Amino acid sequence: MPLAERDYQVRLEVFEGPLDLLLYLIRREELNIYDIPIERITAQYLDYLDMMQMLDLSIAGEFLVMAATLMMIKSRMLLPPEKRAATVEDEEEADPRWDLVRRLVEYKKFKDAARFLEQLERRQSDVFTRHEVVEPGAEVPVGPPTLADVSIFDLLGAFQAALKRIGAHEDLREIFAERFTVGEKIDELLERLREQGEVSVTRLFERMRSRHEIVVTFLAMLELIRLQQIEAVQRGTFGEIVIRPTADAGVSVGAASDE
Amino acid sequence: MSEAGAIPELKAIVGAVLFASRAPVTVDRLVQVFHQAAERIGGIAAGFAQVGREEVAAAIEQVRADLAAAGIGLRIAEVAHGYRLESDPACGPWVRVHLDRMRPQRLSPPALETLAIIAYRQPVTRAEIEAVRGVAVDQILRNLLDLQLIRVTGRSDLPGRPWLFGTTQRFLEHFGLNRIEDLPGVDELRRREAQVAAPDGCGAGLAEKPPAEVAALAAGSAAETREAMGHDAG
Amino acid sequence: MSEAGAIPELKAIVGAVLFASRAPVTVDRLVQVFHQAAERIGGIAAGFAQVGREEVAAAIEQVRADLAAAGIGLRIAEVAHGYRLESDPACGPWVRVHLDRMRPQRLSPPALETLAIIAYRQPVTRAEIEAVRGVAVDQILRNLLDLQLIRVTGRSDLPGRPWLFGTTQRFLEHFGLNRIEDLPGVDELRRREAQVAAPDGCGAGLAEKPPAEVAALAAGSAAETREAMGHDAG
Repeated sequence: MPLAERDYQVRLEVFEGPLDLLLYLIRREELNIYDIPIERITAQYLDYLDMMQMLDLSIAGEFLVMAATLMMIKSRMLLPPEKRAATVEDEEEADPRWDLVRRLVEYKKFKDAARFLEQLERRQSDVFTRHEVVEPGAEVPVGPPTLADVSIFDLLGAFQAALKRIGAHEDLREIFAERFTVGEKIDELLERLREQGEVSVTRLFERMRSRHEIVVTFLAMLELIRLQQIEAVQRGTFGEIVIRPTADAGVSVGAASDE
Repeated sequence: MSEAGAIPELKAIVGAVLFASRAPVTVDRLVQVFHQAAERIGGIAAGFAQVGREEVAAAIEQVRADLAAAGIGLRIAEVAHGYRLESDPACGPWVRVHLDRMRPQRLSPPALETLAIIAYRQPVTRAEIEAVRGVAVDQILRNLLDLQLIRVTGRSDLPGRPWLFGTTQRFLEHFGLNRIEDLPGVDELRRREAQVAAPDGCGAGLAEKPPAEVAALAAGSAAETREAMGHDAG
Repeated sequence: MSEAGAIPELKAIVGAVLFASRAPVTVDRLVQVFHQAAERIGGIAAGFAQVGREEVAAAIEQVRADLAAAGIGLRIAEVAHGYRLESDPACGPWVRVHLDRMRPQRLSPPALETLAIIAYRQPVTRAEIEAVRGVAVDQILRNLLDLQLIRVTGRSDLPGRPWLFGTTQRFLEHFGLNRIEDLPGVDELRRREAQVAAPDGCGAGLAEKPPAEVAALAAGSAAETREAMGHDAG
């Protein structure tokens, strides 16, 4: 379901991959990584893929490859174990999920290692050396555009919940009555954040009466995150997601960086 | 303090060199500085021609102790195989206000993951990183190269002779690590063949058994630092 | 020393800010930092909301006295209506020996040629460079990457998607160029290189007509060295 009219092209490069999405779903559903209910996870995975395609996010081809892999595993799971074992030489490989599990477990270890690096980085961000300000590269932006502490999948989760809610009682008349543009929503969001400081994403979507408005608002939000005007933070695992202006948003560039 | 021309103490020279240095300084380098200065300059510098590693190490410890006792917001840290004079993290919020840098510069989670893979698996090719992450890392590698957190260390013997990546000195400095071995679970994560033998063997990852360091960080300074920075207030 | 999260003393904050600051800091600026931090950050920073000029001035004096007593080669100087943390001039000779190593090394002729090809053809692949030079440039590229004179700028669409190389900010600094468009011929690069390597050697080829940038570079690096070493440099 592509967006009919595109007034504003949002180009959010997604640096997370299919393995991130699977780990996110496994964590959210509190599943055992060694015994993934493949049917359920595949359905959810495809839901997310649909959402990302609808939003026209630049998703990598790897997402589609993974979708095919999941469906293949699903079909092989339907075979009785004896038959499966016959097709594979190694007994241990009999479970069609095993290869995927191995990749997920390995990747998860590095995700944990990355969290350790993040803790170190956080600690170091309060440490200054004398040449800090004159180091070459001080002006270099810090890596790819970041979603701060929240992954794209957390945001999509909130988006999905909002769509589900509206699905139940969408007033068709409203859809035709109101047209929003991403540009307008960007202004509106910024204005609201100026007044309130921060806004819960759930609350933000709550007031909306149409699918169209939710989609456009979500795109506006992604764009502002990409431009590093706002950041999304989450209170605890799967806690409430709030958006707020970044600390240095709107600060004039070129202001004295040191005395 | 001493006038120019007076003979400074070993400790004072060590402190001054650490202060003026851009990168962390090793004991060996300091010994070398004393010897080179004695040779090239002579005069008062010749008095330190015989200085050895033990004396230099002791002087660093003295500077460290003196700074701690003085409580003037400075400290000596062991970083990237050397010693670095740096500001006390407790004073970070004010320094940041002064430098007008309210938001601490931080890497995105995908960048940190890529960096973790490189740190543990180095030297590693782009294809190996992508095999682990399951997604292209071109753009991220480019950014990390720009930030000088990683570098090309050579080329693999594999077909196409792909570049090999490794972490840099600046990586260690950025994360305040002394050596790459200080990363937790280095042995376990280093190579694929060594692990993932059986499902129950895989479970013993970092998440289940956090090294003391991780636990300490998570429980203590990280949370407090975050609070101190007003991370939630902004 | 205090852990992150603990409330630091006024004196420690003053010391840390002076240390991290590039230019001299005035008492008024320090007072402003305390007030801004209290306002923007709150929390523990709010405790210093009432700090005034007298307290800050007293804290600076304490830092000065502590440093003098410790004898660790550092001191507080009053410069340009402000205060600056600097190294003891008596330690200047050793600091100078240490910083000497930081001076850019001269590049070999093959490295200069490779660099010139990259500078003019960027973005350029290794294969293209080798086609021009007629010889493998692996090792040279690695060295140039290490020296941060070139960087990987992306990947080509050619088969095998080879890396593309380009020059860096440091390349411009090294050769005293303002923009890549100011690039002279290879011979000119060579002369500039000689100038960089021997700043006080009255640059051989540049004597006829020294470009303003090169002169500025020479003056700049001298000033930087002087700053790092305290007063008795130069």
